[in-house]
Amino acid sequence: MANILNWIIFIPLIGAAVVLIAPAKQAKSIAWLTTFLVFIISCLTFGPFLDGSYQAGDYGTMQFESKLPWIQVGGTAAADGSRVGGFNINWHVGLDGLSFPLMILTTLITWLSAWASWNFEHWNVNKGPKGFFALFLILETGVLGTFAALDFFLFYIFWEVMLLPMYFLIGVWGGPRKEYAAIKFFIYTLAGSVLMLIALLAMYFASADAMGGKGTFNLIEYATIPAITEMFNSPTLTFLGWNFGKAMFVMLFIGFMIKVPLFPFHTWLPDAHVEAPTPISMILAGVLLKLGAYGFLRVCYPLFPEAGAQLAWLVATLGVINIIYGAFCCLAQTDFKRLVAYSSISHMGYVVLGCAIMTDVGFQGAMFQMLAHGISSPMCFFLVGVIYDRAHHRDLNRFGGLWLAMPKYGSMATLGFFASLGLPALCGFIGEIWVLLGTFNAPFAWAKTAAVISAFGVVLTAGYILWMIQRVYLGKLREEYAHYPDATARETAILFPMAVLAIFLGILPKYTFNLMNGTIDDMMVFLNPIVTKAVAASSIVMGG
Amino acid sequence: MSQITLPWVARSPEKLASYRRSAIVRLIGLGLLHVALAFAGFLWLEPFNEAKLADWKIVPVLVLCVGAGLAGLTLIAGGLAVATYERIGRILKWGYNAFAVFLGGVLAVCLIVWLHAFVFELVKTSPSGGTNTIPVLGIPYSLSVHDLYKAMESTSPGIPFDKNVRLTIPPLAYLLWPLQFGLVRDLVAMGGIIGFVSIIPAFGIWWERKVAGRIQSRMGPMRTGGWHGWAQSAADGIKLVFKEDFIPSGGDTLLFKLAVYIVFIPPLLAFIALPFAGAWVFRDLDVALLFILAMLGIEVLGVILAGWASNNKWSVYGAMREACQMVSYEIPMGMSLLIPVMMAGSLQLTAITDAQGGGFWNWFVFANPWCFIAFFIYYAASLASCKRAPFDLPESESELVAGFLTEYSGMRWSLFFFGEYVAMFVVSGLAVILFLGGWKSPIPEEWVENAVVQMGAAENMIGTIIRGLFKEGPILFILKAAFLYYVQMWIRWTLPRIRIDQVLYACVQVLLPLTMIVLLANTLWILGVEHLKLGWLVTVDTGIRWVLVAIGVLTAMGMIGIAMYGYKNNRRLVGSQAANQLPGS
Amino acid sequence: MFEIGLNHYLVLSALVFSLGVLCMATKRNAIGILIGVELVLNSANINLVAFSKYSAGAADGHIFAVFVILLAAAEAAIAIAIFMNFYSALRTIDVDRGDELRN
Amino acid sequence: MPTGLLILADMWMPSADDLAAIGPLWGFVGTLVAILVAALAVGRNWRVTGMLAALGAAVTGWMALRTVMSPPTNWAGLSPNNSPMFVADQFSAFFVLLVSVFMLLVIGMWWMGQNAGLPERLSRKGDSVEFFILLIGSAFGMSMMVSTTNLLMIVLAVEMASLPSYAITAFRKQHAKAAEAGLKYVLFGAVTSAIMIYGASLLYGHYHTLDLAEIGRTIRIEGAPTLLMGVSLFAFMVGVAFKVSAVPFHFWCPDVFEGAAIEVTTWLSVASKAAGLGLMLRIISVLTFKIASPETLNTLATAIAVMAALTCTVGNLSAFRQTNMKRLLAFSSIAHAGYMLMAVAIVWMNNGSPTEGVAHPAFSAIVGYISVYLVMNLGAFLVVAMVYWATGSESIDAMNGLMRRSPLLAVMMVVFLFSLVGLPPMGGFMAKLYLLYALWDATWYSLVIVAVFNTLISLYYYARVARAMVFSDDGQPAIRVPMVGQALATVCALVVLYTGTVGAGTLKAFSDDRAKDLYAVVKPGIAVHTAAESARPDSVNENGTLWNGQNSTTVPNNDGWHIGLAARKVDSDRNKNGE
Amino acid sequence: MDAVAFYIFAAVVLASAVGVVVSKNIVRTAVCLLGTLGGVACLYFLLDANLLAAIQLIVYAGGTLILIVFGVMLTSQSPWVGFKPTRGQAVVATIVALLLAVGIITLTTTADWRPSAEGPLAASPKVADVGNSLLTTYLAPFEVASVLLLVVMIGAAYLARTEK
Repeated sequence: MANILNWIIFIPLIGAAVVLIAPAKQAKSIAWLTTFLVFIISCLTFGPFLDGSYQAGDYGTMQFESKLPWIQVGGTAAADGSRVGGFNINWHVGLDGLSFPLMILTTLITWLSAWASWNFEHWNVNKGPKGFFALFLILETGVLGTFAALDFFLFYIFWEVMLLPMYFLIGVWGGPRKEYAAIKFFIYTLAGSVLMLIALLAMYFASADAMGGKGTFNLIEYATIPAITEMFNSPTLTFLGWNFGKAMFVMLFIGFMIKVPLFPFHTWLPDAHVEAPTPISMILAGVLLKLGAYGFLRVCYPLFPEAGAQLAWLVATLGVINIIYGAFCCLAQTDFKRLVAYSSISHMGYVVLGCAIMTDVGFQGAMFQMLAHGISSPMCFFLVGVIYDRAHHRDLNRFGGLWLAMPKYGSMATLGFFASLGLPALCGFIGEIWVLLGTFNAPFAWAKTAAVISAFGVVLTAGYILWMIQRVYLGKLREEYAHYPDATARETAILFPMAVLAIFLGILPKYTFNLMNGTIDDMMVFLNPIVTKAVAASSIVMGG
Repeated sequence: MSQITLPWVARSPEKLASYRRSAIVRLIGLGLLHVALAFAGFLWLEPFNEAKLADWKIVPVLVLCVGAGLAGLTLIAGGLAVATYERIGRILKWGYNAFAVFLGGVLAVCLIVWLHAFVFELVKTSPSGGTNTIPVLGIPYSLSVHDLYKAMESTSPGIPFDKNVRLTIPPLAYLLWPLQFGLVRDLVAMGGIIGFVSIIPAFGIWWERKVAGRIQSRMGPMRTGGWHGWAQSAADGIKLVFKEDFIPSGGDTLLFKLAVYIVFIPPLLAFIALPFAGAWVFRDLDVALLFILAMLGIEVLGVILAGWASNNKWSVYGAMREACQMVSYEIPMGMSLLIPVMMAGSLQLTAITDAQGGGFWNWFVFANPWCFIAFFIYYAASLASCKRAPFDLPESESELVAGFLTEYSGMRWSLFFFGEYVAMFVVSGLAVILFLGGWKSPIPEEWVENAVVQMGAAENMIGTIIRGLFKEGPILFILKAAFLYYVQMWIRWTLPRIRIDQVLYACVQVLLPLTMIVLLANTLWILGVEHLKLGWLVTVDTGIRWVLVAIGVLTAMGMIGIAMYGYKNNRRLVGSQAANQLPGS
Repeated sequence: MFEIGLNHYLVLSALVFSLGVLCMATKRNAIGILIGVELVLNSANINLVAFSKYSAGAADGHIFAVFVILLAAAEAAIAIAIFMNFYSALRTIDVDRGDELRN
Repeated sequence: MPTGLLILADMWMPSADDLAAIGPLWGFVGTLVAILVAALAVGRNWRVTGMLAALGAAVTGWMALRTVMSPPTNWAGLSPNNSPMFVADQFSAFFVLLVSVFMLLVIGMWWMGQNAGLPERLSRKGDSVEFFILLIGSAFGMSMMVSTTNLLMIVLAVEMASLPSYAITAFRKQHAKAAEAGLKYVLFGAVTSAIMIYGASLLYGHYHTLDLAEIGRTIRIEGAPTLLMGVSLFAFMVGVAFKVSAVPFHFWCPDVFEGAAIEVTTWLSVASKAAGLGLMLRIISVLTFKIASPETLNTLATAIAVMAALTCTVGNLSAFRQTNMKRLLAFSSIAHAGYMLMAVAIVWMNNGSPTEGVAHPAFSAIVGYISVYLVMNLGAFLVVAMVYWATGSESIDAMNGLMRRSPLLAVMMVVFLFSLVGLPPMGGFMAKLYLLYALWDATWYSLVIVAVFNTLISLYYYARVARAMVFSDDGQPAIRVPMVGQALATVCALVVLYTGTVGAGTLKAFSDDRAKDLYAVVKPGIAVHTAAESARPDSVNENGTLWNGQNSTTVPNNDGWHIGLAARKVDSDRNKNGE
Repeated sequence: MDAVAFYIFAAVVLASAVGVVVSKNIVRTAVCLLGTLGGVACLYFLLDANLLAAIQLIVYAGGTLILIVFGVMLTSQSPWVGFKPTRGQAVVATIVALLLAVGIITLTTTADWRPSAEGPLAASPKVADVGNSLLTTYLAPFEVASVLLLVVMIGAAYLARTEK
């Protein structure tokens, strides 16, 4: 555990234990300290990423890598200690351009939302803070572990570890329909992970076949060892009568798309957001949704590029539907939080679209959009939370002119929502435009159509955000809100880092792109030929 | 006899006399007709003619000659009996001393022994002729009448039969011929068993009443029949046959009727496996002991059903008590019976008896102290399983009216008693076979054999009789069994009835542990004496055996002494004085 | 027809078995069902003994049958005791009346 | 005087080594006797009885553990002929260990229950003698179920396990539900065991032996069993399916679980199923070992697989509507039996060529699963029991607000419940993963999918319990729970968490070690009789060519367990002469 | 002769088994069972299984059956312990049982039962054989059965005991 990454993953768990032991009054301070500590430590890992030294031109080069044997049993032992015909499961974590930015995002957002839950007593008096903060910290461990895991099995475990804390956090400390929301979230997510479990086994067995019985769960090896990639993408290998690669891709995709969430499986999200307490909504929108998209980038596309290329039309379609559908839903909302939730759906659509086209611009756009959304949406949720703390309702139509009553808060809110809108010079813009440009230039026949349709999403977004701002912050101040105090120091302090980042990302996106470009370029080395081939094949079909 | 009133007998003596006259005439007439028919058959079929023996004649000879002749003689005898029944009664009365009757019975049994042995040996050892078939039925057989005749003429070896007496009665061959078929032999044996079994309860009930009378200082039945009420059972039987058959309403009629048979048939079936002597057994089963126990066990079901079907509280109580009692006592009973089984190494009753030959000191009851105890356990348990006093809870009159018998009357009622008395004989017989040397004589067999040879009667009928009386045979068995039968009555009329909880306590808390201890101890004892041959134990064993034998001898002598004393001083007993004052005594 | 062989016993056993199953299926009385079980056990025993005589030719079948009888007795003892408990609790042994545990 | 006993005295007797080989079984019988003697000596003292039973279970467990930890040995015998009555190998020792450890835990639970002072508790303290006689009797039966390959012994063992179970189900005499549960249990049990015996009789008719190994050998030579034999085999398995409560022989399970006292329910939920599965595995492994064409028994394997899938699905779906915790857990246990049965089905399929020294994946999966299941199910029942003792209610409403009323219990219960679902990082997930791995290994993808989707649907009802504990608080007062109970539950939860995280490899290694031995009893290669005279091999089986001994120290063409038995030829000859 | 006996006993067995099924009164059912048990015992005699026949009578007819009848009587208030399956149920059950019977008969009578080489009668075991087997080959089941009976006895006694 000497590795700093391991500490980052497990400090929250230790913090959770301390929270449980310590007196209830200290829980929130401990949680704050722990998350802050994790954030600070995670900032220490900037080193190799800032100076670009992590780019070795080879996909799978990891920083802060830590590999320990975990479940290595069964079968017979090979010379290197791995098992032939048994299990090879390792504790294998590491950071690269895909996971690092998201991890930093996670530690930051978690810290901020831990701080945001300081008015715990305010939103639920009866239920002890110990449980809340312990679960909160366990959740952080789960998220960090998932981002850092390089062993698919470990990935799966951490993926599932997030489930229970989230279930209870929504279910206990949520709103009026918390139980419904919690179980809905739980079952949707578990359904996805069940498919992932099947894929996990299938891939393990396929890799074992490829490696002469020495199966592996290593995500990097899956993508880089030729024997395994051949096996995974072989046109002849089948699974239950389908092409193996396609079947795996689809199963994993469904598993991840539930988390994103993509169109048919998105319904849990508004419920969960509406019912969850503010800090949980922040985490959910800011971090948890990214896990699905991270799964696409980490697992689906590097491992099954051919299936990805062949099914790109489907993924892109879903992404476009998400963008447009989410935006339309937003237009129809009267619940402030629900609106923000649907806007998340819409924004995550860009991420999916960016992934679908499988070009470097698309991936970069998707990653950037994830980060941008990871900053803007917690900010939005917190803003909603702030006003909810005061008004105890979220009905858009009952607000009005809040800016007048709360100028500091109003400014922050405008900034946050504009970032979400995708106003140039704010973070949202870069991600969206990158994805749209990438899509427009993508080699697929349908790409331009998709780009054009998606561009309408931007318009719709602008529409609903502006309408919302107009309804809530502008206009005549209503009597009942006149006496509302402005944002407190704590609230300001929470909003401030996000506001700064939103501007920073919007103005100097280069530094952010630098963090991830190396890895995406490495990935493109083997993705590009496959995409080209797939496009060629499909155009032949289309031509013929 | 005159006291008996039959329903169809007119009240007036005149009518009675006329009925009697017409009966005599008809019987004798019919009898003569049959005899004439038989004679005609003889003339036609010529069965005496040695040269004209033929298989095809079997059926006509059996029907016409033998059947018609015997039927005619029987009818004539019946007619004569009706004509002279008063005289017969006087003749029987003349035999004031029972000994003569008894001796006659014994002689008859000896004769039956001889005949039995003869027939079966003959069939067994006869030379097999050609394969013939019965014309119509198509059943194959090996022995023709002629073969049989030849075999009889040359007298088969091993049969105690005087060679000088030539068999000159060929019809006997016709008569014996069917016996080569197993079915026929079985039927004959069954006839014998059923006959014997019907005698047991009739005799037993009379005897029980006499014993009860003597023990309670009264005479017992004295009126019906001449001598000591000998016809009492027959009279009771006739009475019961004609009594109204009462079936309670609300009960289960079918089961009410069925219960009787479930009680009454199994003890009868026990005789299938109960040997009277070496060859005197219907089926020499290798699991005879278990079979008999099973038959005794099934009886319970009938009792329960009887109680149930009577739709009467007392009946159900009685049945439940009975079931509890009999089922519980089966366990110590069965376990104590295991001890002789262990000694003999077989469940076959003939084999167990064969292991006890050579003098009464070889009887299993004296074999070792455990066997001695086991005998008494068995005897006590068998009393309970026959629901005899002191275990006659199921029918304890003072509490339950008559228990499961309450609603029964007439013939059904009597069949229950029939079953009970037969079962009494069966358990006594089992005790005799397992513990008291069965049909073996108390004195060593060589002694009898030597005596017969010295008398020069080795080959003739006298020798047969002596052997049958003193060496081995059904008579010895029946005598021994009758003694135990008598002891059962003795106990019944001596001991008071105990309570149901005491009954069950005695079984579960006393007899059962005791039997277990005895079983275990006996096993170890035999192991020590016979297998390991521990010197000290062998010595102890021999010593104890002689002590036990001495106890046995002293007991026997004491009983004989008491009986003699009683016989001699019967006039001095209170009961006799009382009896003398009774009318009709 | 007059030569009795294995098949005769097997047919008989099959019939008894079916009757036992029928009994178990149609009786609503717990003891009735138990009696059906006894029929099935008897059919199994007929099989065992017949096989022992006609095909297998060893004591195994007999021994098995002995144990089956023993088991039937043990089972009946426990079953009757439980029925009596049930009866004293619910005043019936109609299995359809035991529906307290239905959900 | 020729006495019967003399013949007996010269008969074959089991040697001391033979008797020692079935040591754990003696443990149970000895405990039984000790409790009876103690009851006679000191009267009906529930503490003495409980201590004795615990001691007996511990000793038995220790003896089983010694076998489990010793190098693989295989013993089969206790009979002078070639028909071993008992089998003692790693396989059986593992299950005996399981049963005895579980019994120890159940005794702990019972102890707490006795102290709880609830009016409707298991029994009066004075009845503990009967209770333990019955409990140990069923434990003995369950141990025997996995320690034999003889049809007669199997039937006896199943009855030995069942009959006392019927009695302890109806043990609460004043309790109408208990009586009803006992009634249903005994009726279902009697019917299935009758059908089982009928099946056994037909098997005997065709194969002329009661020895399953012999039957397996015949199948190897003759090939596929006929339709009738297949049906008979299935009928025979019905009794076992009843023990594992496989659909459609599961109807007893929820009623019995609800009606029986909670200690008894706990006991039946794991031990009975474990033994049933062990027996099923034993039958299958012995019958299908080295069968020339594995397809011959495919129909039966498919039948078991279908049964497993049904069991799983029906169990999970039926659990949805339950409001009684015990009933809910009963259906959950049916579902879990279904998961394990899936692995049984693939043992049947995967018989082609067991590799020497490599664990059978399916069996390994079952071992792992059942080990974890034991702990998590005990834990769940323990929490339900403690709530029951405190409130007198077993309904799901009694759990309401447990998070506030007894946070520790609630947290433990959450761990157990989600372990039962099969969520990481709980041991239940690892167990299920190994199971799925085995299913996949056997290429039964359909079973994998069934299992996985059952996991998904099972989530709902387990989460309902969690919901009751955490979300819905109806203001019931806080409960006091015994320290021992808290400790026991904590230990169980820690074990569950340990096996799900750090100890996952240990769990797998443990299972693999146990699973190496599945075919030992039919493999002459490592079959060594413990008896000293086993060095004199003189009975060579004509079928010995089927297995060429890999181990040079054993005699080739020698049919396994006959080695040691043949040495008693002298005895059996004398025996023959004695007839 | 044997054939006649077989047919008689088989008829008894079947008739009483049918009686068991059709009789509406549970006590009569039990009595019919006696017929079956007795008939089967007779068949055992025919099959040279004397010991088994005796055990069947002594344990089954004399013990188990009485227990059952006891149970019947102790668990009924009225003398008519009836049962009433609906007509539909009865018909369905009968059809199923008929199919079962036909199926089993077809399968068993056409199966190859591999008669033993020594011929049928040569090998039928005697009482001593059975006894020897019980104490040698089947010593283990014998002992196990004793434990079983002990446990069952205690259990049944406990359950049947009235609560004080």
